[in-house]
Amino acid sequence: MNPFLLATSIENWIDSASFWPLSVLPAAVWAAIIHTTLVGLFFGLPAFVFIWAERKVAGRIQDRLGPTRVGGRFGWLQSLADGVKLIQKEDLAPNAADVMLFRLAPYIVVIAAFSAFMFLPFSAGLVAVAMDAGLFIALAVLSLEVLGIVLAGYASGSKWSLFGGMREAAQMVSYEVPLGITVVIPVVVAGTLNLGEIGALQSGGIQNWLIFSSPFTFLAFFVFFTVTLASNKRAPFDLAEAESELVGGFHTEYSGMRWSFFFLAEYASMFFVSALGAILFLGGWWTGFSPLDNWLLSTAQSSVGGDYLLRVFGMKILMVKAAILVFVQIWIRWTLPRLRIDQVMTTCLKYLVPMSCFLFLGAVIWPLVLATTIGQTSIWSPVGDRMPRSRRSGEPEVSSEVEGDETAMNRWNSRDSLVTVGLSTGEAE
Amino acid sequence: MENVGLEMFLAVSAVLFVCGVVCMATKRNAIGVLMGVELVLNGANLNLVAFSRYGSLGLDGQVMSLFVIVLAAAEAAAALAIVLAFYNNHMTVDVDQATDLQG
Amino acid sequence: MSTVLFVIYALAASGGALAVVLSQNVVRMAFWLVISLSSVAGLFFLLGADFVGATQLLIYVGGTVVLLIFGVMLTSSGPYGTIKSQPAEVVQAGIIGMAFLALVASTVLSVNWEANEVRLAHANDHAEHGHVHEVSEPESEQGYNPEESGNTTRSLGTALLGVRFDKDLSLESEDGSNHGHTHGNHEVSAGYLLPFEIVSVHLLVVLVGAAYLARAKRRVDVENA
Amino acid sequence: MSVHSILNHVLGEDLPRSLEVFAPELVLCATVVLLLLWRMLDLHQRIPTCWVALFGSLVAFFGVFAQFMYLKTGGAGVGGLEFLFDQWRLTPSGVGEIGPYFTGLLVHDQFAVFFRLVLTLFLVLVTALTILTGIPDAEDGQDFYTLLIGSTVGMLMAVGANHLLMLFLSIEMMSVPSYVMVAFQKGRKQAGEASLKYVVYGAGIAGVMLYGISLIAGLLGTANMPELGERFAILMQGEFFSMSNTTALTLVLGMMMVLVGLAFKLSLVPFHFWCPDAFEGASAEVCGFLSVASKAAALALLVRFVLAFQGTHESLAQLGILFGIALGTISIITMTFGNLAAYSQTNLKRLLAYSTIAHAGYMVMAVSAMLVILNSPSSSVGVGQAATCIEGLMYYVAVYLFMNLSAFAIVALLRNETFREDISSYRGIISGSAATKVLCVCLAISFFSLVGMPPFGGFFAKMMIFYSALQAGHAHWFLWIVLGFGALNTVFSLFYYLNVLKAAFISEPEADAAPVEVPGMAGAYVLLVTIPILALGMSSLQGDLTATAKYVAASLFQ
Repeated sequence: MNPFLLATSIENWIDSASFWPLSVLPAAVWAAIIHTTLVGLFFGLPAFVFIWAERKVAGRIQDRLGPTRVGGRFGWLQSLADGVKLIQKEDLAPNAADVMLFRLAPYIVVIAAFSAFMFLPFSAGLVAVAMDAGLFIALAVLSLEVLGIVLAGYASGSKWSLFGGMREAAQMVSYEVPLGITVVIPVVVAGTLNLGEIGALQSGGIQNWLIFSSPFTFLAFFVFFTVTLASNKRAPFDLAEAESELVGGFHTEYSGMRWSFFFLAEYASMFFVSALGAILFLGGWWTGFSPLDNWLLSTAQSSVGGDYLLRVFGMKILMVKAAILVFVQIWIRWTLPRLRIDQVMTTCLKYLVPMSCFLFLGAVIWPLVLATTIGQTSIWSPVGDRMPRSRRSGEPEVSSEVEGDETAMNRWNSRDSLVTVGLSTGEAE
Repeated sequence: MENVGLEMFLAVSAVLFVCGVVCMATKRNAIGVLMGVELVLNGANLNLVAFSRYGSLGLDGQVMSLFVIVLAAAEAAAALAIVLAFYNNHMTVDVDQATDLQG
Repeated sequence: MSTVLFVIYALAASGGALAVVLSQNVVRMAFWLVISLSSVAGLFFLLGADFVGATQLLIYVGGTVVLLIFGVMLTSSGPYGTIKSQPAEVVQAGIIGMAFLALVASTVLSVNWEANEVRLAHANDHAEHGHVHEVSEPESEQGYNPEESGNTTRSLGTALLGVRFDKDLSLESEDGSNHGHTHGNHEVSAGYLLPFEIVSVHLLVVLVGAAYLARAKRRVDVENA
Repeated sequence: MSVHSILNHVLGEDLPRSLEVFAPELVLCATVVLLLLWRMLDLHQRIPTCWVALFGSLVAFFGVFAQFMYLKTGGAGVGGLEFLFDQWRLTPSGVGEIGPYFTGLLVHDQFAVFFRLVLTLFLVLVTALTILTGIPDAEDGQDFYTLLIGSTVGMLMAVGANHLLMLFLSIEMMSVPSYVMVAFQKGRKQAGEASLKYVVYGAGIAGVMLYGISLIAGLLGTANMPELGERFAILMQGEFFSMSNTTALTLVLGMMMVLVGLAFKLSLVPFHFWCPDAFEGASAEVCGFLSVASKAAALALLVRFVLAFQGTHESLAQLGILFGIALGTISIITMTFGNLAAYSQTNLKRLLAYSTIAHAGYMVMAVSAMLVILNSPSSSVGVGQAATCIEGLMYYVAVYLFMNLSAFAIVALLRNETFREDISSYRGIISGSAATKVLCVCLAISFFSLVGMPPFGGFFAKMMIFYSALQAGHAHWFLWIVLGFGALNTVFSLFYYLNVLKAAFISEPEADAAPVEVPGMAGAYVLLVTIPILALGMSSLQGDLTATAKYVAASLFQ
C-alpha cells in the first residue's frame, strides 16, 4: 500500500476512533512515530537508489564499470553497504569546531530538504498538505537548506569549510531569484499556486503540458532546470564542495551519519526539484498520451476505486519523470567541467536573471497576443476549460451577479468568473 | 485552537519584543543589534497576524505583516552594507568602538 | 492538537528569542534567531496565515538571516567572534528587560479584547445597517474566517488589487449606498495596490544604495594614482 | 457589494484619480529608473546623470505646483497655469476634489499638497546644490540621485499618509535611503561611523514604532487613520479615561511607541543622539536634506497622526490634552538642550545639527499648542486658533527650508575651497573674493533669520508659532511655560550664531590661510536661496505666504 495513504488513514483512524484507549497526546506521538518511519523509508530509499545510479552513470560516462563487487550483478547493494559503513563510523567533531552548531547543522539541512515533500503532490489528491500556496511554501522550506550549510561551514572551524559555506550561501541566495521567477511562469499560465491544481490541469495529452503552452514556458523549463542544478549545488555549479580546491567544502570535517545527512538531503532535494519540474512543466502525473489520460480521468470520476487507480498510476508516472530528470542531472555532473565561482555568479546575475525576467514578461504577454490574433489565450485550448474538478464542481453559473447563499469567496474561486468580470468590466467602459 | 486565545499570542509577541529591545540595548556587535531589530519586528508581525485572526482587523493585519517582512529585508540589506562599510574603515563591528564623533 | 503545536511553537519562539539575548557568540545568536523566526512562522500557520508564514520562511529565515550570517562571517576578526558582557551589564539588562516585559505584558494582556471586539462589531453594525441585526454565527463576528481557513493566497492577492473579501464583499447590502459613511470618504476598504508597487521602487533604491556601499570604487582615486 | 462593482469602482474611478494625484511621484520613480538606465546605456558620458535628476525633480515640482495652484484657483488658471493644468491633465473630479485616494491609503488635501510642494522644491534646490558642489562625482551620480529621489518619494507619501501601513512604509522609505546617503563618502571614517549609529538606532526605533502601530491597529480594529479616533470613542463609551483603564493605557502605550519613531525622525530630545553624529559624518548637502526634508515630512506625519485621534468624545479630548502637554514638555527639553549644546561646538555642521534640534523643538511647540487648543474644554479657543498653529507651522517650514538650505549650502561650498568645516576655518573669510563676500553676507542673513531677528522670514515664522502658543495658553496654562522657554531660548541661541559670524566677519584670518576664492556660480546659488528669506520677511510675499498658509490650515479642519 502506498505510504501516504497508509499514513493518512492511520491518522484518520487515530483521530476518529473514540474507542482508542489513549488520550490525544500519546495518539499524536504514535502518529508521529508512524509517519516518521514511513517517511524515512520512503525518502531514504530513493536516495540510496540515486546514489547507486550516480556511481553507475559516472562509471559509464568515464568508461569504467562503477560498483560491481557488492550485491550481485550491478552492485545494487553498494549504497546499502555504504550506509552500513556510515552508520558504524565514529561521529567526530573537530577541536576547533563550535560543537553545538556543528552537531545541529546537518539536521537543519535534512529537515529542510525532507519537509518540502509535504507540499509535493505525487498524484491527484495524493499530497500530505494541500494548500493554495503550496508551491510557495515548498520553495520557502527548501530555501532553508542553505542555512544549515552555512552553519555547517562556519561551525567546522576549518577554512575550507568556511569557504564552502560562504560560496554556498552566495550561490544559493543568488539562484533563488531566477528560480522564483521561472517557477512563476507556469504559475502565471495556470493561474494558481496550488501544485495539485497545476498538475491536474495538464491532463488530456502532451499538448496540454505547460512546457508546450507557449514558447516562453518551453524556454523557461530549461532555465528552471539549469537553476535547479545550481540551487542543489550540483555540477557544474558544485562550488561549495569542490573537492579539488576545498577538499570537501562545507562537509570536510563531517563523518559518519552527519556526513551522510548532507548527502541524503542533496539527493532528496534533487529528487524534489525534479518532481517539481515535472509537475510544473512536464505534465505532472499524466502520461501525455491523451486516450490513457482521459480513460484514467473518467474512471476516477465514475467508479469507486478509480480514484485509487489514478493515484497509484499517476504516482508511478511522476516518479519516472522525476527519475529521468535526476538522471539528466547526474549525466550533466559527470560530463561538464566545474565553473569558477565568479563564473557561477555571472551565469546567474548576468544571464539567468535577465533571461528569466524576459521569459516571465513574455509568458505574461503571450496570451494577450494570442487573444488578439487567434481569439483564445492558449494555442491548444483555453486553460480555463481544464480547471480541476475541485474548482469547477458545484460552481454556480458563471456570472458576477450570482444571487444565492454562496459566499463571495466561493464565487470568486471560479477562475471563469474572474475572466467574465474582467471582460464585462472592459465592456462597461 | 479552542484553548488558545488572542492573549497567548500577544504574550509570545511581548516576549519577542522585549527580547529584541534588550538585545538591541546590550549587544555591542552591530549585527547583534540588527538581530534584535528582527526580533522586535517579528513581535509586531505576530501581533498583527493574531489581531487579523481574532480581531476585526481582517486581512489588513496579514497584508501589513507581509509588507513589514519585505521592508525589514530591505532595511537589513542596507544596514548590512553600512556595517560592512564601517568594518572596512575601522576593522571592527563593535558599536562601542564608534567613538570618533563626539561633542 | 493545535494547542500542543501552539505550546511547542510558542516555547520555541520565546526560548529562541531569549537565547538570542543570552548567547555570546554571534553565529549562535543567528542560529537561535532562526529557531525563533521559524517558530513564529509556525505560529503564523496556526493562525491561518499560510502565505505570511511562507513569506516569513522564504524572506526572513532564508534571506535576511542568511544575509546576517554572511555579515558576521565577513566581519568577524577571530575564529569565533564572541562578545563578553560584564556580569553587571547582564544583571542590569535583565532587570530592565523584566521591567519592560512586565509593563508591556501588564497593559496588553489585561485588556479585555473580547469585550472590545464586541463593542466594535456592535458599532459597525449600527453604522452599516442602521440596526443591530441578529448575530447568527458568533464565529463570523470574530474577525476574518474564510471557510477554508488557511488558504489566504487568493484573498490576499485580490486585497492587493482592492477587492476585499473580508470587508466589502462580506457585507450583506448590495446597493453600496451606505458605505460612504462607514469607511470615511472613500467607498471601498483599503486595497494595497500602491504599497505593492511602491515597495518595488523602494527595494530598487535600497539595493542600489547597498550595492554602492558594498562595491569597490569604480575608478582609482586621482590622488592615489 | 459585488466583485463587479468593486472592480468597477477601483479601476474606473479610484485608480485614474489616484494616478492623477500621484503623477509627480510617478515621475520621480521614472526618474530613478531613467538614472539607472542612463548609466547602463553609457549616456552619462554625454550628459551627466545629475542633469537627468535635476530635470526629473523639476518636472515633479511643476506637477505638484500645478496641483497646488489648481486647488487654490479652483481650476480657473490662466495663461501659463492653464497650460500646466492641461499638461498634467488635472480634472475637477481628480486633483480638484480633496479626499482619500488609492482606496484610502493616502489623502489628498491642501495640507499634503503644500508639503509636497515644499519637498519637491527642496529636492530641486538640493539637486542643484549637489551639481554645484559635485559631491557625487560623475561615477557615482546615479547612485546618489537614486537615493535622494527614492527618499523624497517616501517623504511625499508620508505627508499624505492616511493609513497606518503607509505611516510605517513612508517612514522606512525616507529613512533607509538616507542611512545610505549619510555613508555616501565611503572612504571617510566618520561617514561610516555616523551612518552606523544612524542605521542602528533608526532600525531599532522603527521596530518599536511598528510594535506601537500593531497595538493601535489591533486595539481599534482598523488601520485606517481617520477611523482611529472614532473607534477609540466607541471603546471608551461608558468608561472613564484614566491610566488605570487598560484599553486607554494600551492605546497610550501604542501611541507613545509611534511618537518615539516620529520623534526620532524629528530628532527630538531624548531621541536626538544620532543627529549631531550623523550630521558631522555626512556631507553638508546630505545634512541639509536631512535637516529640512526629513523634518518637514516627519512633522506633517506627526500632525496627521495626532489629528487621527481627534473627535468629540470626552476620552479623546483627554487623550489630546495628555499628548499636547507631553509634546510641550518634549519641546521645552528639546529646544533648551539643542541651544545649550550648540555652544560648545567647534564643528559648524555639528553646531547646525544642534540648531536643527532646537528648531524641531520650536516646531513641535506648534503641534502641542494645536492639540491643547483642539481638545480644550474652554470655549475661548476653537478650531480657528488651531488653524493658526498649523498656519504658523507651515510658514515656519517654508522659511526654514531656505534658512537651513542656505546655511548648509554655504558650509558645503566653503568646504570645497578650504576642505574644512570647523568654525576656526571661517576666520576672516570675508576678505576673500567677491563671491565669498556674498556668501558671508548670506550666512549672516540666514543665521539672523534662524535666530528670529525682525526683518527676516524667521522672525515672522517664530512670531506665528509663539502667538499660537500664547493662544493655547488660554486653554491650558502649561503652554505659557512652553512659550516662556521658547522666548528664552531665542535669546540663548543668538550667541552661538553670533560666534560664527564673528569669526567670519571680524576675526583675522589664520596666518597660513590663503584667501578663499569661491566660484561665482556658488555665490549666485546662495544668493538665490537667501533672497527668499529676505522676501518672506520684508516683501509682500510674506503676506502671500501667510494667506496661503492660512488657507491651507483652514482646509485641514474643515
